[in-house]
Amino acid sequence: MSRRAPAPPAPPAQALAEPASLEPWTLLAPDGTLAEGYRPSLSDEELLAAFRLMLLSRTVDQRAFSLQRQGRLGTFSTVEGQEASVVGSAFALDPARDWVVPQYRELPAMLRQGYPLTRFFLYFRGHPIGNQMPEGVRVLPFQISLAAQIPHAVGLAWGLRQQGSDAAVMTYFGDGASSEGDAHEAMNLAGVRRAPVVFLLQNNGWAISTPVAKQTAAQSFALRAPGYGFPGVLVDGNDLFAVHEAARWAVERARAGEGPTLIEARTYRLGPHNTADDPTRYVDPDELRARRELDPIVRVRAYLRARRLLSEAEEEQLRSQLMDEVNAAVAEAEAHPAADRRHIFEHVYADPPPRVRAQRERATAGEEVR
Amino acid sequence: MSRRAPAPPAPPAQALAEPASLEPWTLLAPDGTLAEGYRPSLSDEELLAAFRLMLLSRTVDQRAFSLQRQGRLGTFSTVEGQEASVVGSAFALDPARDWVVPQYRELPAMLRQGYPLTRFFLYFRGHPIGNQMPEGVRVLPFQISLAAQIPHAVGLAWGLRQQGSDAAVMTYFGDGASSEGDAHEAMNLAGVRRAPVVFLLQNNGWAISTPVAKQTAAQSFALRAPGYGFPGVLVDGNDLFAVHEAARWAVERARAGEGPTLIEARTYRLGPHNTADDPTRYVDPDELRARRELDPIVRVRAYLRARRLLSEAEEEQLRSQLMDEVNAAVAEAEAHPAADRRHIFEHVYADPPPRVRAQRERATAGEEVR
Amino acid sequence: MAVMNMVEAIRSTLDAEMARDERVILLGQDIGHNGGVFRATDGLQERYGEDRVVDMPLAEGVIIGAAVGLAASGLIPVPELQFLGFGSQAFHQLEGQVARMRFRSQGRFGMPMVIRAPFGGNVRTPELHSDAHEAKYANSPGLKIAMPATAADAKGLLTQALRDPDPVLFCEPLRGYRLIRDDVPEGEHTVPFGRARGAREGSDVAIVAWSAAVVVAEQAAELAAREGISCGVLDLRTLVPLDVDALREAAAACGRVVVVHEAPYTSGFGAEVVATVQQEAFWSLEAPLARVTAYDTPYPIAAVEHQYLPDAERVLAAVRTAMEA
Amino acid sequence: MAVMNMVEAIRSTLDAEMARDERVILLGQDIGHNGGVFRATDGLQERYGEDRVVDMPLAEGVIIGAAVGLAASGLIPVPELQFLGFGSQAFHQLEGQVARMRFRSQGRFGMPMVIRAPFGGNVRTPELHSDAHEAKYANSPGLKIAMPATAADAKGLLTQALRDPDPVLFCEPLRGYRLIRDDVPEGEHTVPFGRARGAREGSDVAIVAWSAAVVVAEQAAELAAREGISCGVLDLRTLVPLDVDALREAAAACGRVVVVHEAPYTSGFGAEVVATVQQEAFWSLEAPLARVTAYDTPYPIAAVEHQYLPDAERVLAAVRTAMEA
Ligand SMILES: Cc1ncc(C[n+]2csc(CCOP(=O)(O)OP(=O)(O)O)c2C)c(N)n1
Ligand SMILES: Cc1ncc(C[n+]2csc(CCOP(=O)(O)OP(=O)(O)O)c2C)c(N)n1
Ligand SMILES: [Mg+2]
Ligand SMILES: [Mg+2]
Repeated sequence: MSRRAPAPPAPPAQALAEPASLEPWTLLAPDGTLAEGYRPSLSDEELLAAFRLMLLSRTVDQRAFSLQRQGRLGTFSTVEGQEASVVGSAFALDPARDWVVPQYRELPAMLRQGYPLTRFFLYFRGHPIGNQMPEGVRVLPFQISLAAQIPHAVGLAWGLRQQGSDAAVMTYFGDGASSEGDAHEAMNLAGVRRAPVVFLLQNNGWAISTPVAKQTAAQSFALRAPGYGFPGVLVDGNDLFAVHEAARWAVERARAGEGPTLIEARTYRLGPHNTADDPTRYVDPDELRARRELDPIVRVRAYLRARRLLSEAEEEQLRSQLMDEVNAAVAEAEAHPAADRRHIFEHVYADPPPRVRAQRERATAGEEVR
Repeated sequence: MSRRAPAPPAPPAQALAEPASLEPWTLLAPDGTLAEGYRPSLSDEELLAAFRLMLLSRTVDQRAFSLQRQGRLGTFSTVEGQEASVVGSAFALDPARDWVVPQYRELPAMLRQGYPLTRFFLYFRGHPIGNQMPEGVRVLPFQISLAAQIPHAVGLAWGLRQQGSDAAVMTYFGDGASSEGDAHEAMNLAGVRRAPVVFLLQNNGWAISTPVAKQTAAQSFALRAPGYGFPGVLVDGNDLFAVHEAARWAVERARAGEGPTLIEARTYRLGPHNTADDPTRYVDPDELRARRELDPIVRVRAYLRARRLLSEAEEEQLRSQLMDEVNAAVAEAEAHPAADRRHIFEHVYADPPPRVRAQRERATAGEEVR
Repeated sequence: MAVMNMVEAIRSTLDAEMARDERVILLGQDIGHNGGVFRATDGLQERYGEDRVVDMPLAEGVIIGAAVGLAASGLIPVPELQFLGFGSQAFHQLEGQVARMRFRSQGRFGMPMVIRAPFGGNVRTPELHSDAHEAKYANSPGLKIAMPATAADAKGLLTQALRDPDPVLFCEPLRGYRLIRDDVPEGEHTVPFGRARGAREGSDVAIVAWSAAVVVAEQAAELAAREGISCGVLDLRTLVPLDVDALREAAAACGRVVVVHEAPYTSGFGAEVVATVQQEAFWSLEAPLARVTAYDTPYPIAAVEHQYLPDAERVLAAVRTAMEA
Repeated sequence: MAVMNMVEAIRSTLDAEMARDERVILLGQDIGHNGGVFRATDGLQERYGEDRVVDMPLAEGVIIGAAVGLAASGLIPVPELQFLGFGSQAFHQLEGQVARMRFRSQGRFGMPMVIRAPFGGNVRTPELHSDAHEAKYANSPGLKIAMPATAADAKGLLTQALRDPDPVLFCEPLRGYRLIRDDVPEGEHTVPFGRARGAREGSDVAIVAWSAAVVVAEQAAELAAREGISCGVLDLRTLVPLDVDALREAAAACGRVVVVHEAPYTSGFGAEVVATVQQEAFWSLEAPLARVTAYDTPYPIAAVEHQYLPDAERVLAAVRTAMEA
């Protein structure tokens, strides 16, 4: 306990390594202008299709919200505010070979892969068929258990590649889900196996009422990636172009066998967590107002107008088309035969064991199950 | 599907941010010389105590190994090769206030905190008392479930601080354990709560037979820290001084309320995983030979000799003292009354519920439990 | 006495115990500023501060795992699982750590802790939110399990749990949060563990249940009464410890027993009740013991959950079968 | 026929099925180069390459979770839990994902998968390595559970499991890896699920067991025979599906039933067996059904584990009690 070096040396801390940039990558400014020298990879047709999907998503949100309030739909979560993040990334995929592994807030990505909108309404009306992806639709079911889908995505990507495919898998999860052990275990495994997977972390500022500052002390989730041996990217999640280019780059890396990428799309949840949530309890109205100014749809619209790719009148027409599309899906879902007792027993096992069969028989015969 | 930008831009990837250094921090060269300008914080007395503990650990390993081979001890894991990492870090703690939360390969750290060596032998003879830390010994029990102790350490650190203590908690885990979800969840929480905890990750190259290259694609585990908002440090785990200075720095940060630190101590497991393991199945003998050259005890010895702090004769004497100490502990453990049926029922609940009580009564009365 | 619903009883109990013992600290997802997704902790953060009502990152494993360390530090943590179904994410911490720490450390580290966890069906929650997992925890020695069926018991058992030196899994019926309303004793009120509640007297068939299934049992007893069958209802209140005496007496009194629970049939806690009763009251039994439960299928989607869970009709059918035996 | 111990039977079955179906892929900790800590996969990586015998990072959650994705991709994953006890780290993936994916996706994503998991006591493993968790998984619909007690059944059930379109938890008794040796049919050999094996004929008491506890049951039957008590031994082989017919017949034949298992008593699978038997064979029973199990305490340290687990003496005592009833 005697002689002490006057100033014991401090070790070289890895955190001192400042990352290239902690500012989200932006290509499309809020006023609709492009970054200096940037030429979008999306063709005009694709861009219009992406915008259409963003609008469709917003239309579904609004329609579904009012249906929920009328008691015609169960609790669901809107995409509102995150359309650029979901659509921009989904447009980097080829639905004929690539996969989407969703959480529950990525409807437009699922639609682009071929999930029928009617099933969305069926699902949130409480019909199990709503979570059945038709054959050929490369999407895993909605995932309610947060982060549990991330290991699935890694296994899927690894398995596809091992069977000779050049498919990429894009998995979505939230800032909240990123705290689960599953997220870590999956990303670490993906690094080891160089699995062709893109981790699309939508940081929408909230996990229900928990702000991201209580979720992690990291400056960006993208900083997690070096700890798994692959690149992390921080993008402006309200910028369709930036999200798309980052996702494209990541998908190409995946296809080329270069392994996974983590993308933090920094966006904002403009609606409640779900229709059962009351965000006025915890969201600062000024903050919300400021965030509304950054609506990703507004931004793309400004660009489209400037480029004269879509006039106000054309958009009006598009909107009414979309509303018709949504209404048709709602009508179809509402006309669908209701789920019944048999849905409790079907698809539990390929071939139900005797006990389950007996339970089914008694239940459907109206008898008691013992 | 028409116009494409010839070269879509690549996003600024966070991985491109090269960390300050991916070379382990070293202060004591393998030949026993100190880094330019470095003056150890450990006093000579402390250094001798640390060396003594390193030697004690090695002595226990050897004695226990032979006892195991004679059937006088159960399966256990040696510390051999990792003495600098364990002892260097433990010496940064104040046993009167700080805590150790171990995995199972950190006996010398536990001893320094006051865990009686006899209990170690009792534990590995299969006596439950071996895992009971005496009152005042600030150590949680051995942890067999890998990484499960890491959340405990964070909760403990947080709880102590909340109750006004300035204690630091040092938790140990391996390169293998780092892959568990628990490691991630715990480090992330520690960042959020700025818990006074030091994550001492001993990367000894192996998780049983799994080399670290199959454990993670990260270049260093220290790179995980920025993803949790606190510093990570990579040190030469066979260098008592480097480990100690890094741990000291981290403990001081913890005490000062600056939050957690992750230290990767890069070392090497010189023995088998445990006494049931046959490393010749998977360890390259050349690699092992090269690693033996870097024995952390040899390195400190060289320094002590050069500084004339411990002569060969003195060390010889020390060794025989240590052997006596170990033999005494073994004898005491072997003289300890054997565990019996009552140990099955004690300390399950503070006050056993009637069913457990009935089971105990019947069991100890030699009757059947129904 | 004051009439309260279950969530009010829970909230006021937490409040009272936090005021009484500063060591009590709550942790969970959305429990602080938001007051919990079911408002069970509403207002408590305002009252006791952010250090005692802590919004946690979204990771059940570390919510439970940190609680182990908090308990070791001298506090009494009350981790909330937002839904019992997500306790599976923390199963290793619950069965492997919380339950065993006292034993592992040979008494050095007790784990005073209450794990609050809403569960149960017929409230149209999404998948995995309704699952009744109690049987899995009952096979995990070291834990106690409380499952109140009334607001009064919610208070009494929660108070008891918070003062228990061992970890208690405290399961709260979602459906009962607002629907279950009854007289709650004011002031100090504890209900000892391991004492079932005779919710209804009866002489023909004893219906055994816990949590929200008690309500179903009572409805069935009411229907049975109209048919002239007298059913007793025994509310177990805690599964561990189990009130073996009350089970024996109920079976002896009626000779016929029906167990009702929301978990799947196979290996549900109903099996334990049946096995215990036949052991203890074999010679009194006049009919096979019946279990009316959810099916051996995963908890289904909202549209059919009411057909999945036991209801009064199904319980009544089992009661009739027992009477015919 | 060839005499093999259980680990040899398992290894050769994996080998044969990997040769037969290239979709079969093994993943786990230390299973590749090292051939598994018990050598169950010894030589398989050499034969089938690193892509089909994959050493995984130390994380049970993602070993199981990745298997879900591998199955969705068209492969037949065989994840190994190094010990069943560490399945708790993956409990959310097992009960919440693997078990439910077919149901959740309404048939689109079946989960052909075999989760291999050694377990069981009396081999002086450290804490948590011996735990018998089968009851927790049996209450998780969507899974099947196989628990062979002989080398021949290990082959037959494993082959069956590997060809089953649904996920099978395949529990292997550590103690039996080398100690259990018997004649294993050569070539194609499958044992259908849900068919118990009459391990011994008897007329007084039926002893029901699975996995290594069958050996204990047989020893007890042997001891009982010396006292003139004739015990049958029924080896369940699979818990899900459960062979209810065989249980009914055994109970009907003997009127007395003793169940033996290594898991704790309360809410162990023995409760399910008792509850099922009394439901199915109530009128044939001449004595309370007894359960001889581990105690309601955590699995203890090595020095006393043999006193914790059921042994032939304890089973014999229960048999005698049943005879006296
Ligand atoms: C494992 C698990 N724990 C808790 C919940 C309850 N829960 C549902 S959504 C949610 C917040 C999710 O936040 P985030 O991951 O950021 O996704 P977001 O809703 O913002 O899209 C929580 C806690 C759950 N569904 N799964
Ligand atoms: C959760 C869990 N999974 C698996 C095991 C089995 N196991 C015991 S030690 C070990 C390797 C541990 O490696 P590491 O964490 O690097 O520690 P080291 O032994 O190298 O000190 C494994 C897989 C375990 N004990 N706990
Ligand atoms: Mg979010
Ligand atoms: Mg290691």
